[in-house]
Amino acid sequence: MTAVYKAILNLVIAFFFVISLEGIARKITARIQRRIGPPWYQNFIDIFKALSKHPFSNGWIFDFGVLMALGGAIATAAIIPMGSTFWTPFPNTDNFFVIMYLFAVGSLGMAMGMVGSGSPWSAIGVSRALTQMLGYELPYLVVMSSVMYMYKTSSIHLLIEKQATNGWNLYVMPIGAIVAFISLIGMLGKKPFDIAVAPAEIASGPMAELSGKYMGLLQIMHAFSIFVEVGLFVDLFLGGGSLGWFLVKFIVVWVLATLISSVLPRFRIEQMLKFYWGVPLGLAFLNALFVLLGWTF
Amino acid sequence: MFTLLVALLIFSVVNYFISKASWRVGSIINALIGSYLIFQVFTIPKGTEVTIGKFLGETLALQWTNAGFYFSFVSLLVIVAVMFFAIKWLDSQKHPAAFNMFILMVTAGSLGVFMAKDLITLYIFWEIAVLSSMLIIPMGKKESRKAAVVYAVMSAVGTYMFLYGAFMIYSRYGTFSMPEIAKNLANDPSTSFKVAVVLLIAAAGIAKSGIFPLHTWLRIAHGNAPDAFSAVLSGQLVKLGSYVLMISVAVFPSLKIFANLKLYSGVPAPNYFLIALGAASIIIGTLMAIKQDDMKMLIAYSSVANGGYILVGIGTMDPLGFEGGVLHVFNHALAAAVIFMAFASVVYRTHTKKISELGGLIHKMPITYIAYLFAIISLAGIPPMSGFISKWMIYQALVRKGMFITAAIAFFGSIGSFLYVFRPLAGVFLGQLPRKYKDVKEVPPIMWIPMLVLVAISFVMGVWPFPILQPIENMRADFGIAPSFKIADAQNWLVRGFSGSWNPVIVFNLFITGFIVAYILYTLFPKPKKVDLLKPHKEEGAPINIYTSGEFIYTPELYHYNTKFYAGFERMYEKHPSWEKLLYMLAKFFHDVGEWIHGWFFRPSPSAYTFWLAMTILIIFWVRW
Amino acid sequence: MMVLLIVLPLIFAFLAAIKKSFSYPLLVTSTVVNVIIVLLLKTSVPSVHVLGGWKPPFGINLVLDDASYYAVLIANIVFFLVALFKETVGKYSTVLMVMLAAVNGFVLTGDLFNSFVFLEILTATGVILASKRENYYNAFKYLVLGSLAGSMYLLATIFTYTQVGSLNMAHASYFAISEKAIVVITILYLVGLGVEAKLFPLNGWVSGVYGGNDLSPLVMATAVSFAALYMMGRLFLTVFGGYALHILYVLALITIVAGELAALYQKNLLKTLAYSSIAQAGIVLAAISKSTEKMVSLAYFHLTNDVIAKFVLFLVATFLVYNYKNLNGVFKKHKVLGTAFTISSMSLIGFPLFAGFQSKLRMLMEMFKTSDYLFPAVLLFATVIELTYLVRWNVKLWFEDIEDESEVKGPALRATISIILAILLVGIFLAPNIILNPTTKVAKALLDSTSYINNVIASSMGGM
Amino acid sequence: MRRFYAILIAAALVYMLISFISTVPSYGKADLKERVSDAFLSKSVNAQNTKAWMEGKAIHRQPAKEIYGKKVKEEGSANVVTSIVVNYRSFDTLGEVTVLFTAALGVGLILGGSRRKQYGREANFVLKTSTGILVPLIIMFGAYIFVHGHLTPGGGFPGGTIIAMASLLLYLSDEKFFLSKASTGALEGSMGGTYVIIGLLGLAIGGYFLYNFLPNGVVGNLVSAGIVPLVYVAIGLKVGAELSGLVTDLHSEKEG
Amino acid sequence: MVFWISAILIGIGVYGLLTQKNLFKQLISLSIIDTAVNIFIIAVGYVDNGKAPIYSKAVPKFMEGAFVDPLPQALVLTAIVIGVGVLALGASLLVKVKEKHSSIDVENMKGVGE
Repeated sequence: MTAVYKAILNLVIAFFFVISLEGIARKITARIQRRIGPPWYQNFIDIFKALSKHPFSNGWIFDFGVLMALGGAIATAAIIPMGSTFWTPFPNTDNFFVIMYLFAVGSLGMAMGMVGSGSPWSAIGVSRALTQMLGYELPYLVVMSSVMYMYKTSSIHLLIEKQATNGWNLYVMPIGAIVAFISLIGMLGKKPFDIAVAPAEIASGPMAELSGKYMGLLQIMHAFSIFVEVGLFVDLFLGGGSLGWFLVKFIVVWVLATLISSVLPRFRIEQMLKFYWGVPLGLAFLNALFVLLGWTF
Repeated sequence: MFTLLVALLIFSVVNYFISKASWRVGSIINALIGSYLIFQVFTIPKGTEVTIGKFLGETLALQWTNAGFYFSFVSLLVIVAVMFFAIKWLDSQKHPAAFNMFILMVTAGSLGVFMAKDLITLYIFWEIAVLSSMLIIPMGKKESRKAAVVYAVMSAVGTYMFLYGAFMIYSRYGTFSMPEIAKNLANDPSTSFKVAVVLLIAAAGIAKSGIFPLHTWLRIAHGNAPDAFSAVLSGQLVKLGSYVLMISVAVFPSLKIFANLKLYSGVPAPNYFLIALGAASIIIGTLMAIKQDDMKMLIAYSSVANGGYILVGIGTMDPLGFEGGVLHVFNHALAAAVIFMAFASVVYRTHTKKISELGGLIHKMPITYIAYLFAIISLAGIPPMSGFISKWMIYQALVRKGMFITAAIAFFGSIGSFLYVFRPLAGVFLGQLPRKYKDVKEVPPIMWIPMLVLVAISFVMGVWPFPILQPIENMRADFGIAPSFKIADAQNWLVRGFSGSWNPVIVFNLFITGFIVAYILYTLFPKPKKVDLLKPHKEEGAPINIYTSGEFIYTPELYHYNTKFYAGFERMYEKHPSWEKLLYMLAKFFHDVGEWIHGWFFRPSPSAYTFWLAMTILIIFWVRW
Repeated sequence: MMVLLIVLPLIFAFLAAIKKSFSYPLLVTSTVVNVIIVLLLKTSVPSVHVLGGWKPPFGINLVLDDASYYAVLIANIVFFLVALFKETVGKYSTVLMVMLAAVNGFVLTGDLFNSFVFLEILTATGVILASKRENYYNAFKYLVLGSLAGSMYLLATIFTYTQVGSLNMAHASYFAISEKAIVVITILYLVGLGVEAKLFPLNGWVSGVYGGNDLSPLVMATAVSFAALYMMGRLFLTVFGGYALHILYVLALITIVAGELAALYQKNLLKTLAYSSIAQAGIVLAAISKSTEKMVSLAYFHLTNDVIAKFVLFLVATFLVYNYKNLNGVFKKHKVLGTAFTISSMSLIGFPLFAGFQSKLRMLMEMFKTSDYLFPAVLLFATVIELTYLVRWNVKLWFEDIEDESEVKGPALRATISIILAILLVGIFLAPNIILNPTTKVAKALLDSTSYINNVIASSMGGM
Repeated sequence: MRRFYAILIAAALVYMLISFISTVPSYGKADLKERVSDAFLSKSVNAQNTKAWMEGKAIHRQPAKEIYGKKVKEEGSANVVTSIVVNYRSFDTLGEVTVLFTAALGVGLILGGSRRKQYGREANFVLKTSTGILVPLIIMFGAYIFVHGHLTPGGGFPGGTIIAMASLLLYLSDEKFFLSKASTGALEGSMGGTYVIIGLLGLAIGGYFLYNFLPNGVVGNLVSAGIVPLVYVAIGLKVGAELSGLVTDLHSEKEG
Repeated sequence: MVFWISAILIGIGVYGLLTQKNLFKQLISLSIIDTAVNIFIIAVGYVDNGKAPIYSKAVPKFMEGAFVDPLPQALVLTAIVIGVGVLALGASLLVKVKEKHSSIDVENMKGVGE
């Protein structure tokens, strides 16, 4: 039963913590751009406002897609270990690939629901999002393969434990960590890689048709996604840590990503692919080679 | 067993005449026979051996093994589903009687292949399956004629290489029986012979399961075959190839045979070669599938990619990789069958298979859509469908072996599969319904029930995979691939890998929980108003209320985004080299040589004949060998 | 008795010359009678008929042993079947009778010069048949090549005579011909017989003759082809005891590849089949050239399968080609013919369930046993190409959309015979021994020159 | 260039044939003892032992003996070539006749004419007149040749050919002249039939096809050599009819 | 010497077949080859000082070496007739070829596509 409580805690933290962080990120971006920016709790306000409005539904698949997206994100967020074995809700199932693919359920649901809305903007946005996935996942997964190969496990909490004795992966395989971080920015859909959303270009892409509670639910889903993505990075490369340290590291990664993204312009879709399949992928393989040869710190 | 096969073959001819009278009766009988066969495969005790007779002084025999059972079961699932599907679907076909006959022959041939104990029996039934399927393919549209030829030729290339290999084995060991060959090969000192033989045997599998470089027939054959038969082709016949590939690496224990030829992390060099081919197929299949506008060809290319997965998995000869590869046979069979049946339903109603001509069919064919959706979830390897399990296993194996490049290609194929399965989803089912399809109806239950049944099986096996994993475990034990290691741990509800495990039930529960939580949240908040996407179809001149930068939409089909869905990505490899063209060039080359021979030796005047006669005499006289 | 096989058709042919309108009934009678005689002859194998009572090396003798019996059997049955098609035979019944006599004589004769005479009759009748349907130029080409080959054959015969001192095959077989002379003789025989046996590159005539009308392929691709290939075996195995077989082997392999490739290119159905027939002859010759009992037996087994299949294919194809302008989808109108065609072509390719499978597979196996890896490779390569064009044709004829809307009345006889033969092909797959047993005897007879000689010698001691 | 290569090839062939010739006994040095011919010449085939002869041990050397004017049991024609053609190797001749028959048949089938071709050219007086005189003589001469085939050079084939000359002459001299196909066909068919029937009679009487069942008589007499003259007469008529038919075919055209 | 003549004649015939564009000339070349072979056959049977193998009052007696080999002569008789038959067939075919293809010159023939 404790697993369930832990999972619920996961979700609660994911919700409040990440949405706050998103507000903070808006603030940071504003400051960089010499604006004052909204207060840090602005995102809570936005979500609750959205949830309370009367929405429009574009058919049952639209509803179903949103549910699937949120459901998938919730399921994934519930598995993520928060920095240590103790804060791992399901130690038998925290397999990296399970998480990655469970995570895809949310993406697929969202993509399906949004295309189901019948708006061409959404379809274009989804096609971009999927293409982008092809870009960032590849270097990320290669780096992750080398991590898992090195520690002979794909269980996240075991990886955290190994790092506790071996040192953070950030130090053990710095190249891999950097590649993973670059992929993380793509995963988060932050600035150089916000091609799928591209508000000025394709009217926020997938979100074009969202109204009222749908928007709200998807924002929540987005929060959970961020939790999963950044949380995984912290677990895998920054050695996790106790719950507090986990959150601190989380903030650091998040702020760093925000800082980077707030100064960069947007890639075009094929530029993004060429970028990811160029240096990061090459470095990822280099990293894998180092791991194979045992050239780790 | 043999009587069963013979009875099937004979009955297939009988059924032709029954079907001539009433093809619907024939197809119902077919479906019933198929269902009976499914039960039948469970009743045959493992290890049963039947001698067929003597051929060329060698005993031909059938043997019921775990592998045979597994493959037969999977095949029958697909075939029977298609048989039920065909009961209604056939009324869109010109040759229903012949279809009924040949599909039964395909069944008999395939079962024979899985039952065969020796290579010759395997070859015989293999050819029966090829022949009968080859005769079904050209029943499709115009292009399908060419498809049948390409299919036959590619298949023959593989098959005859297989035959050559089989006879090479025979000339050395004097036996065709697979267990004995396995024993002999393991003790054979000549490495080059073993490599040659194993690769020759594998060639049949390569051709049949659409592995690079013999993959090109899948596009044209699967894309143009009669729609429901594409399901059998992709779901079942291609698996014959996987079976042969499995024979060439597992039944002939490659780890033992090539013990001195280990290339990298315990994978023998020939296996590595096969894995490389599999990886190439994944890349080609994925990239080509992404850019297809023809939905059947798209899935055909996906079959290439998935064939690659199976080969990569089996080729590693790692317990997880092997089991993943074999399980992927099941997953891909079901998923591809359902997808093709869904497409067949779409074509049945709309008479087109071009994604760019379709759209919004979810409003008209929701059940087909659901079937398709779950099938692609399985195909893309997303939990909780069973497709995930096999992919997980293959990844585990690749990562554990440190085969990073292969792993990267597998990842690429997996993410690429999201792209290509989404393309028909968005283009055909979602989005805006073209006006000409406004009166399209859902297909009748006899067509959608088989799809849903297959999807349900795949789903159940995704949540509780142990029933399907058990036969594979048995197989693995038969082949001696780390038999003590238990992957499917039904007691603890765990699927184990060497590096971590996971609990499919928990994953499913989480999934459901997430969904329920989301649903609760959904119901908590205000009810939505409906935007009727079909409004312009119902009332003349009524707009739909969706966001289009400030304009009302009266012509929804123009706002349906499905042409060049991944234009940005497709543009990157527009000018890719085409293997298919290369093969056509080869064919053209032979054709040209034929023309040359014809022009030089056969067409000309008596003078030329005299010339050749004189030259022959002179050459014989002076060369005389 | 056996001489009647030659003489009866001949006398019928002469009678037909007296009263033209009797020629067709006479053809039917003579073929029927011949088939009956052949069946009756079964008991008198082996036997030798000494013509005019002049003992062997001096006079001419006919030899009926297992090999020639089998060849005669096939040839006569083929002629009987052809004779049933009154319309196809047309004015050519007398020619067919002469040809039947010539085939029988060619097969049975034990005399080299006599075989030359019959070869020439075969060529001449072949030319006449080929000229049907105004196919004159192709017939002329065949005439030139045929008589050129005849000259070579005659030269070879004379060389043999100068060496051996007689024209008798048994004597030639017995006689130890000097190394230098046998080279000459075999080269000339190879070229001379190679034309009829469709050895590349001497087979330029085949496509024009087989592809030019509706009668000549039926006879030439089956009975005559069989006789020529029988003679190939007789000469090179029995008489010259395995000399020059390696040359034959190489040429045969080239023949296979060349024939298949040319067939692949061909767009005319009859010519495609003609080239396919070349390739099959190549396979048979290659197998014969291995000169082991098994291989030779399989060669004739394969040849039998090929003859049956080709007969059906040509039977159907000639009907189609000369009745429809466009062949697309014609089998939709002629299902039975189509089925027979498909079965035969599948047999030719060597799919299981059909006779060709038995012969091809056994051949492969036998080759591997003797560790010859080249021939199987060539054979399999050829099969792939063969499959390409045969499947292409099958698909075209069955499945393409019909363009020629006219419909010719169902040819009941043609359909019956072709389907019966097609079923026979399936039957041979199931019970290959019905053909294999005789062909094994054929191989034994061909390879055992001692008993051949002894038979002939024994005949000179008196008695038929 | 083509001619050059042709010369090259022809020269190579000639070279090859000449090198082949070295295997043949040189010209004029043929040794008949080693050949079957000796037995034919001495008319002693029946006396030979096949096995021994083949082995080359026995009686290769035939004893000298008087033949002309004697009764020879085995064979009775004075012309040994004829004895070979029509008796020892009569079966070849049957084939030969068949070839000619086939050729005539084929020419008829191929040309398919049924009406005299009109050249519109009147033959001159000399030709017309001399034809009238020569035709009977020619026919008689032809008949003489084939009747005496077993005694003198010549025989059925030359005789028949000479007879055909007569019809050719008639064709040349007269635009209207036309031999009916039925008649030539009937003659050639019946004569061919006769040949075969003679052979079959031999089969019936002696047990061998073309068995010489008539007495041989004295070598050199007109009535001798058993069936040989009969066969030669049949052949002569047949060849005459065939070649005449051939001439007819070449001089005829299709109706209409 | 006679052998040489026949060999050369064969060469001439082959040369004719190879170079002549006129089909009738090819037929004639064929005939030359035939003749050459016949000459060869006859020559093979020649015996120095041998007589024609016909018994007559002048040569009533069989003696060794008295006659030339009669068998080749008999064979030649057959071969000649066969040659005649082939020639006749060929000629009649050429008549028809000329009718159908409007020429018997290989290069000018019409409708001989395939």
